[in-house]
Amino acid sequence: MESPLASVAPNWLKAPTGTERAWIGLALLWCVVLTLAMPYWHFKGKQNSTGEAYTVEPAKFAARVQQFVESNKVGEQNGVPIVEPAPGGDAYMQAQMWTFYPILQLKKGQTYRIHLSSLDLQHGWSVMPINMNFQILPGYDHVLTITPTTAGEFPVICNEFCGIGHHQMTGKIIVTE
Amino acid sequence: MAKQEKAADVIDNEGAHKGDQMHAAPGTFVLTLILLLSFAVYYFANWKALADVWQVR
Amino acid sequence: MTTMDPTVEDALPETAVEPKGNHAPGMARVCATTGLTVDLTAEKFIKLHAVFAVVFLLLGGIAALLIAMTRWSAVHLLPADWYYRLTTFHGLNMLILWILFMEVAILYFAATALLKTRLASAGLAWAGFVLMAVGAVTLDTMILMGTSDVMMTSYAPLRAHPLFYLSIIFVAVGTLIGVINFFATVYIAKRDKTYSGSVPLVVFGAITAAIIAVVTLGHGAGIMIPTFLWSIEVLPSPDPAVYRLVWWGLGHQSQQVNVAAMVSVWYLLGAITVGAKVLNQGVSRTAFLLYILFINLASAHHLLVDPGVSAGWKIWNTSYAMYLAVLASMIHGYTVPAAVEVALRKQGHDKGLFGWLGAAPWRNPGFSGFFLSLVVFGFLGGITGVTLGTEQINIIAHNTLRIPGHFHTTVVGGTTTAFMALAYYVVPLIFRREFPMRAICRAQPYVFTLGVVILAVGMSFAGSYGVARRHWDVEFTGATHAASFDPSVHIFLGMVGIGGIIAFVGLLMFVIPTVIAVFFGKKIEGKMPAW
Amino acid sequence: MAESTPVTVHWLERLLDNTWLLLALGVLVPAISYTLWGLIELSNLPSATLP
Repeated sequence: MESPLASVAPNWLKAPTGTERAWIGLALLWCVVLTLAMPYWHFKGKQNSTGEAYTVEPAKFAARVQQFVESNKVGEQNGVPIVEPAPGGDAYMQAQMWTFYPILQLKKGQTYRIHLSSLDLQHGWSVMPINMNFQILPGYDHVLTITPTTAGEFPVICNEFCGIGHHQMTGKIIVTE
Repeated sequence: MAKQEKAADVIDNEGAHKGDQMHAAPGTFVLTLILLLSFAVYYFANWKALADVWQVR
Repeated sequence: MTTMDPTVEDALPETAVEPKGNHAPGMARVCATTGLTVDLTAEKFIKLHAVFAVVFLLLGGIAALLIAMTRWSAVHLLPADWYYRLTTFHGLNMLILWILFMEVAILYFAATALLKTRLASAGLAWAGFVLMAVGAVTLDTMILMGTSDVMMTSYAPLRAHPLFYLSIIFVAVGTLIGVINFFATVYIAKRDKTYSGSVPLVVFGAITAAIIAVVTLGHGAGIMIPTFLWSIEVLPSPDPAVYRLVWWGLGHQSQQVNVAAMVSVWYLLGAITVGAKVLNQGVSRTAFLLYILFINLASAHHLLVDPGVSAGWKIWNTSYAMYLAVLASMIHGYTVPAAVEVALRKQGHDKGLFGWLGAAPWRNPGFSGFFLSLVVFGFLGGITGVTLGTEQINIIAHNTLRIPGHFHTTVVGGTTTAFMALAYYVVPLIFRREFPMRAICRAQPYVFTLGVVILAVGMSFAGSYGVARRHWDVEFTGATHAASFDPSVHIFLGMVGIGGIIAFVGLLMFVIPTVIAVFFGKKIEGKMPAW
Repeated sequence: MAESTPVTVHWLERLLDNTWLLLALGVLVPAISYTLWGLIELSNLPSATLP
């Protein structure tokens, strides 16, 4: 055996033996488990990030959000409209320094297509306290097909730095039984 | 000072019998098994935590 | 501690009285301790890069302490603007400047001393160094002047001062020139036949790091140049999704350079502290090959909950092509300690399963730093990294404090600790200065590692309750909608603060003796004193 | 590459000794798998239909 600081004469390639061989086998097996886990969850699991997205102009997205708010508004909280989309339908939330707009009111167990986009910088969409996190980019309509499985009031916080007011950027999702 | 001989030893032995004797590292093997076990526990605990959040596609 | 220092007994490949290789007369010396031939030009640049590296480590460390004191919710030291400013400063100084300067030093050492060759070009080395240094100083100045509070990532369309981007381009191009100089040195060593057969394993690891660095710096130039042109209003804003994709080819891959360099340093320190040998060249080198081919795909870790890229792209790339780079790390995680075990058993420490561990030279900071780096990187960094980088699991981790919790165990507990351990040999062997305060040096790896582990565990737990990274106020004071976390996060954020203080003390225990040794230390004429 | 090594050397050993081939592969694999594939997906996104 050579020092790792020494050059090596040719034909040094040898199959591993003993515990080294056993460990490589185990590690390889574990990598197979890791490799299969993600595709398995993609088809069988309920939580997946498929990245469904469309390009969108920020102004057009903002107009669509406004239309969505006007036709589905059910109330107001802290000056922000509460909007209840039809179960199974589309819902929109826009991120802008430093607010999320509007408040979404969803029904537990129903599935919604939530469209997320930003009018200015990149933002994070982090639902508390269940701690689900997604990225919001300006120019992209990020569609999450979400089924809330717990009821209550869920703050949304921004977890992507977006300027000095970043830590005051919050929104809300209300899930009713 | 034995340095000269030992260094020469290393060079002379190159190619002579490298790799063909098994090395025994049972302690390291146990340590790596502990690593694999901790890895599996942490990894599957995280899948479990993920399964508890809202459904999303 | 073993009474023998293997540095002078057993570890080294060869001894020479006269310099060996292709050096011009008078341009090389023989190291009295190791017998390696040291090229005097390379030595000068190793010193320059290492000194600058430690300066940026100290600057980044001071910022780290202030940030930790701000995230500790009970202290909440800095105002918001300075918190974000210093987070930008800390990230760039630690992840880019300290690491890249140190890595160029390691590349120059590995190529010249281990291949017994001269450095290919002093001119290139100067050009690279000056570009890096000018870029680094400008970068830090721009951040501290408050012109560029954009975080390390500077995600477009968030905009910084044009000089911010330009200085990053300078650092990247300067580093690339250093890497080119390294490859040229490897080339002339082969041409001049200064070594026979295959390059030493440590050089192979350095080649791996250099290859990854080429990919990294290519992506860096690819995104920073158009972003710079946007900042001076020549080009339109980069597309934010494209920016993220290409930027992470710089941001994540630069940390893969660290991994390859750190593993090489593990092999190196194993050899010079306990005389560890390569158990199987094929196994260790094939593991490095898996890094070369696949580790760079993991930049996808940052885009797992992004819009635009598909599930197929995410799953394939985040898995490093079926986890083959993870396999590589698991192989090194065995071969490195196994080489230490075999060497120590051969020296007679053969009792039971772990007798060799007990007999290891734990008072030698070169050894303890190396071994702690290995353990922290493997058990904390590796496990959390692979888990958080799982496509779906990333949903419950993205941009929370779990992410810095992970990379403080890889880049700090792993790479930085290993590079510090290396310095305990670089200073006596390259600068030929004796370390003062040796008791402090002996304790340093333990203190630093303890602090980093407390900090990282605190971050990880706080993050698992949803606490965001890069976020000034866990109380959301003044926000439109009230938000708060489970009260236990305050305990974990307290761990971040306390761990930060301990790690900072550990950092000073490294920087102060090193600086004193380099500038005022007792000159070493013959062999270095054993640790 | 093969000048100093006998032709019987295993292909993997020859690959591991070939710095320039490794450099090419190391650049190509991530450039295609991560960067190029990713850019193709981003540039092929349809634009949103906003009813």
